[in-house]
Amino acid sequence: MGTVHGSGSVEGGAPLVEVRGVSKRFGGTQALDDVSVSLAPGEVHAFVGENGAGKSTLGKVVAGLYSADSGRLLVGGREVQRWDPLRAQQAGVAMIAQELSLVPELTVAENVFLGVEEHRLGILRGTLAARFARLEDEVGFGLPPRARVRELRLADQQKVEIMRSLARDARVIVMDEPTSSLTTHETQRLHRLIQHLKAQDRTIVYVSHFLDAVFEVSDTISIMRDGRLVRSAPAMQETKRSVVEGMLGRRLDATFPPRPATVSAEVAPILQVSDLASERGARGASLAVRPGEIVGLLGLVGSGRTEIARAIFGADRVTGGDVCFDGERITGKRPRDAISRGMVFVPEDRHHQGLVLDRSVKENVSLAFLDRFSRHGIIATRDERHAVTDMVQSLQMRPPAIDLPVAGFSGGNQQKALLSKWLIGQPRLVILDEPTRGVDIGAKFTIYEAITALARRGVAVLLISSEHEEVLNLSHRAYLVIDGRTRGEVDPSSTPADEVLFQLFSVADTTLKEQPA
Amino acid sequence: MPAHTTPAATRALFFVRDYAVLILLVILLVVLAMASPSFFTFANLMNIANQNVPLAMIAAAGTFVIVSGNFDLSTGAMFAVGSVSAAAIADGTGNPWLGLLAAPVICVALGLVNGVAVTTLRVHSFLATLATSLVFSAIAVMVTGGSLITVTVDGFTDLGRLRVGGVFIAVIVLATFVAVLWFTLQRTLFGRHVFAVGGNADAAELSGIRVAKVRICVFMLSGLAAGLAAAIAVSRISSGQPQAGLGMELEAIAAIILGGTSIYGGVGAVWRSISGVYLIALIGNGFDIMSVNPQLKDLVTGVIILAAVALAAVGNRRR
Amino acid sequence: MPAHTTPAATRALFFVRDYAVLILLVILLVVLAMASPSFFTFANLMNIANQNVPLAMIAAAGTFVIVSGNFDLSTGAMFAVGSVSAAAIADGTGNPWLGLLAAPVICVALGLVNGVAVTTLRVHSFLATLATSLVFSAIAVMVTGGSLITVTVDGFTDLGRLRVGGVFIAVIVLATFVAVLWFTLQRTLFGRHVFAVGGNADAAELSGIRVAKVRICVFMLSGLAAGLAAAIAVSRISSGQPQAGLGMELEAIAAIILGGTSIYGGVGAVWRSISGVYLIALIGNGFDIMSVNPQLKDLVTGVIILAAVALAAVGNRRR
Amino acid sequence: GGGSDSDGGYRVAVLAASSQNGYNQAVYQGVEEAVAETGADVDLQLLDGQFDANTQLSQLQNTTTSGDYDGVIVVPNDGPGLAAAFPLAQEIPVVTVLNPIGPDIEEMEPQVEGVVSTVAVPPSEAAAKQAEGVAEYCADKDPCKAVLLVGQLNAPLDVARRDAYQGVLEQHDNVEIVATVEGNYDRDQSLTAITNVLQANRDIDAILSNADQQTSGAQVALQNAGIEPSSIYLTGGGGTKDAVTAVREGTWKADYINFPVSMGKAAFEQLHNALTGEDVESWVDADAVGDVEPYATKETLDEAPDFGGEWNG
Ligand SMILES: Nc1ncnc2c1ncn2[C@@H]1O[C@H](COP(=O)(O)OP(=O)(O)OP(=O)(O)O)[C@@H](O)[C@H]1O
Ligand SMILES: Nc1ncnc2c1ncn2[C@@H]1O[C@H](COP(=O)(O)OP(=O)(O)OP(=O)(O)O)[C@@H](O)[C@H]1O
Ligand SMILES: [Mg+2]
Ligand SMILES: [Mg+2]
Repeated sequence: MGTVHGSGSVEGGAPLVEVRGVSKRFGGTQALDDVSVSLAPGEVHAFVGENGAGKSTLGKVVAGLYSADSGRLLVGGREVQRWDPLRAQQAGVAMIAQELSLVPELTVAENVFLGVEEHRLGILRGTLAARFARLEDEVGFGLPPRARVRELRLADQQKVEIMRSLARDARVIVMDEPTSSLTTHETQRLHRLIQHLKAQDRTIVYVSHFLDAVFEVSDTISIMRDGRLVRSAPAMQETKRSVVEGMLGRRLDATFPPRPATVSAEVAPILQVSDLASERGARGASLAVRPGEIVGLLGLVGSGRTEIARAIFGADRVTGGDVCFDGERITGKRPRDAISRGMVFVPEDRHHQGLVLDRSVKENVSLAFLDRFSRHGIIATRDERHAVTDMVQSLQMRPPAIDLPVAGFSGGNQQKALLSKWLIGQPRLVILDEPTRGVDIGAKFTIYEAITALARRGVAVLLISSEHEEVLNLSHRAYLVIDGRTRGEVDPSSTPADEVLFQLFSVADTTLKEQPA
Repeated sequence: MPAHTTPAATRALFFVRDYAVLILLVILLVVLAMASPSFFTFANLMNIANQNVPLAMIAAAGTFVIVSGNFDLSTGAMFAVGSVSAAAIADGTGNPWLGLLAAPVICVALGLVNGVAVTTLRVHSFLATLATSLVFSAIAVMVTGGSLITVTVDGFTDLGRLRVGGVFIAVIVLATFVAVLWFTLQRTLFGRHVFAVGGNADAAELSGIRVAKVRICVFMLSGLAAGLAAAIAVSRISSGQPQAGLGMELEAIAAIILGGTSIYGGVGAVWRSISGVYLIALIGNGFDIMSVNPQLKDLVTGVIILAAVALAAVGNRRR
Repeated sequence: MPAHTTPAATRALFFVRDYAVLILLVILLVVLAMASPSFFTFANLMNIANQNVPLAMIAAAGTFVIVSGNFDLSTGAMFAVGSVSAAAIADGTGNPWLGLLAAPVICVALGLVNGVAVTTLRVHSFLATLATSLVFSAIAVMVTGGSLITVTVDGFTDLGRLRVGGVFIAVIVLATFVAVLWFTLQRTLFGRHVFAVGGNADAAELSGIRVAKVRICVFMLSGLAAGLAAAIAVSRISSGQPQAGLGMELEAIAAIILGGTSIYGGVGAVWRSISGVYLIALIGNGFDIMSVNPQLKDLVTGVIILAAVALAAVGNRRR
Repeated sequence: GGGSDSDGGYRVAVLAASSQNGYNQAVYQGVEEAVAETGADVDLQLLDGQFDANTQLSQLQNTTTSGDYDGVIVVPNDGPGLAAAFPLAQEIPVVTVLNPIGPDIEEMEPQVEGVVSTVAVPPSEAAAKQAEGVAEYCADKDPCKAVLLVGQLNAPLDVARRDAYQGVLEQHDNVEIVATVEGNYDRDQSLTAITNVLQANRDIDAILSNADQQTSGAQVALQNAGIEPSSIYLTGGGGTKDAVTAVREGTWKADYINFPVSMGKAAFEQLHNALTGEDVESWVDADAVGDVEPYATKETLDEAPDFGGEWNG
């Protein structure tokens, strides 16, 4: 595949970093196959492609985390022989990894300036707070510098990653799905930041599955498919449709499948939650979900949607209120009780709460319902294999090699494994927390279809997503969530996304006013 | 940047990485067979198998502990308690089987103590079992007052010394135990849960697995192995003493890790630990039958362990 | 947070969790002072401090190893090599200081070997240092042929036995060493990087930290401590022998973890390890000065460790 | 010493190499018996050295600085290392049992100021006598194949023993040392080692071990291999009850007997002499404190039918 130089939109200066004919193989997977791209100063260069197309791998080769099997890497016009993160950093290349990579026991500020600490003769100088404050002025994320990263929620950790890449003062920053946990609002803030960096003649590599965002910020788009570069072209020459076609090799006509038929209000809810409070942050949630119904939770980051879901599922200690499932009170029971009754929970953090990364896809997918594939405690391996293969194929996971460890799969495909793990149990109620995080646009559609198919089969779905569009387009009803509490319902079919945001912010304001001090 | 590697070469590398301990075991077998005519005889190989039955049992069960992300540093002390209890009870009651049965029963109870300590105190098992091991060895000392209990009861030595068709009963017991554990780890619900707990305890909990229960079971299994091992060893030498098993916990852990089971949990296999045990055992046997200065044994063992590790590293060379 | 705990109560819980080892140390000091008039004397306290200088040094440096996510099981063996080399060199050259200096120098080199083995073989340091420890002890045996080297050179015992104003030189050396290490871990670039490597090696690598270099340095530091400890110990007993240091590696690790440093790496402090060392030392001293059956010492030590752990768990009670 | 009770009694510390070991238990028992026999008002305190040289050194320092004790009996883990505690902080008498304190493990006369008496035997001398028994048995066999089963070859004491064994046996051309293995004072390890040795050398004539536990293990190995233990020269060291029985029954040809209880008694007697200002023997030959000939064979034991060994471990 030939190289197309796509830096035309900017001054057209010599490329800062150039990748020529790079290939990289992992075991049986050709992650990169003769890929060439060049990154010009002052451009925002997007990598797009399906899950597993090789975007992260390419980013990691540029940032020195992986060494390619073959091919050349040129930085500032000179070929580099030895390349690793430190050399990359010294040459002005930094990266935000897709799978967050922070030191949990260090503080926010320590993480941000890790590796670039100011010191005199090896002794740290007390400038950390001041440096952090200066950086914070620029980015305005409002993170507490002295909090341990372990205590932050995912979105805030992602902000730490972003700040860390900025703290390197890099000329090239590879951002691998920097917004996968951020809300629209925060994404906007990042985009302004990117424009600011661009104005300083820095290069941003922007890897994202949000094509709107890609078109909003990028100057050049490189489309990848199956480890190969399809083309690099100025963003102006591309349309959303042309990009999707390049990525998938086919057309994608609709973004969302049709909404399943509305369930009558007379049907008894399978899940009835009243005034639920938990140790971790649910403060009074009341909601109901009927069989065949998709119910959304709409909230800002930190509003406590995850905490409500965890409390319902029994993952956190409940301190008040009630959960009734199928007419039975299950308040305060453990996850295994919920699972055995047919309630499942797909967590937002697939690495920490969802998957056992070192084990195979097969073992992960069957884990929660293993008793169904076993007799007297002994696993019926053939049944297991069939069921898992069917499940991952229905979600189009790639490669469909169920004996490989999950760790080796691309982010989006790991997400599919996570969904498979919970759908394989044919549950009656599915709680989905950010089910499409890191999933490509084609696969997203597959997941949406899977969700609507569930509802059509009579399964109840509780959907949490920071992409409010998802909630609004899929669900029958949606609750607004503020500060761990449910605050009224909206009708998704008639509410535009900005109206939701407006409501969330205004109710949040009144909440603040209501609470003295 | 490294040159192209063909798929065949890659496969070979992976094979070396995954089976380093087996490869070294075979190499050592061949070298010893060539070096000494007395080595590759049925009698000698049977002896090697037999001598290491106790350690192999503890390592086999220890695999579960390590795979579940834990450590059991108390196996040596449980072994001591098992040894002295078996000897004391057989000696006291005159019933050999009562004594031998007591060891595994008591040690399972001690394993339960470990499991409960680890799960309720929420402390890393390394420290918890270190503490319980002190308590257990003190118990062993108190049972005997510090001295040796010699057992002269008839039939007490059968378990440790008798053979069936040339094969030691102890070896048969080990083979059965290992087969059951192997099957349990690879093919049962419990085995899968052990892997899941070791790989990601949070995810396991959210998948409805009773993590604490799995942990407790794993420690009880380790106790069972220590007790069985003690019964066999005490029957073999027909005496129990509180220093028995000293250092055995570390030997077992070393063999497990040498086999290739990950110290971080989540990855491992029973056959690996058994290979690790016998790799080290072969070195010792070689020294004894070839009459080499025993002061060099440690040196050679250390170098061979490093070689096994280096071999496994070959396949991991590339990032 | 539990619904009904006040911030003050929460703070108290956190205090207990974070300072469990110190609290226990203080309780034990008070109990012993009340139980025996001979305990709380300058001479006795100075003795306790002095006796545990070698272990405390190894534990202080071992903190870096554990915080960096590694294990050093070879400190005992390095100590042995240091001991015999110091004795052999002092005896051979007649120069006491040359001998005493040789121990740390040689042990730093051994630490370098450990570091290189761990980083190039990409094996867990538990296994790598276990293997090198076998090699090192064999070296110690070969240096001496297994026998004892008695040093009669004048001045050789100064380091271990002399006092300055009633305070042992060894204690002063320890205090300095600990102060430097404390400062290094908390306030220097290197210390920060040790925490980062132990907390998340991938993140550290990504941040441009030379992870392998940090690991190697940490093992060299551990070697330095073992060597210094050996120099002090060998000077104190004016003889070197290859079994010196046996089991010291585990005592040091136990003290470090008892202090509250996480076995997973990324969290810990030098003062914690020193507290751990002296907590165990106080138990031993208490048994010696009070008329208690010494067979109970292990039992009591085990129970006190569990108590420390349980105390620390109080603050973590919540799910 | 400052620790005397007001009524004129004594406080004595007994520093065991390990309190959890049969030999040390027996020594302590001897001390207790001697205390009872002398009728003196003595308060005994047993300290556990945990087989750790450093621990024991600390204990010796603690007992002599605290001023709580009038005298010390010690079973050293590491005699040369313990010398570091001398000169003592306070002048109290120290009696050492089993090993001398000081740089030379063969020198029985006190090597450091403060040790008033040593109840022991030079290890090489005892080992040499054991080896002579082998040479004698081998006199009319050529070749006579011997196996050395020694404790730990990284321990100076055992290395000295091995050297003494070799020194004697090398003088006899017909005696061939076919293997030297470590028994680690453990039955099971000795069983393993001798089983392995027998694979290569089925026709051995003698096994020379420095400890009874090891010999017991070797005996099992022989039996497992179908070799009648009494058909070869099997000997050990220690004089445990099991060993004495084995020699009486002819299973073992000989045993080097120790008398830990009598040694403990002798040690206290010397300490008591020192405390009361009487004459102290600076070296008590530990081979001479027992009721029987220490280099025991079936014949010598037949002369003392009541002797059953002083300890078990
Ligand atoms: N460390 C690894 N070990 C084994 N295989 C890997 C590894 N990293 C990536 N792969 C494989 O390489 C291919 C490309 O992965 P990569 O992570 O680059 O995809 P991606 O384009 O970033 O996908 P996504 O959008 O899902 O993040 C995938 O098939 C993946 O399975
Ligand atoms: N591990 C944790 N420990 C303590 N508190 C937490 C933890 N995780 C989250 N919280 C708190 O719980 C509240 C809600 O968290 P969270 O951000 O997960 O909500 P959310 O609505 O699910 O948001 P999103 O899903 O968009 O991240 C926050 O106030 C947060 O500080
Ligand atoms: Mg990716
Ligand atoms: Mg959430």
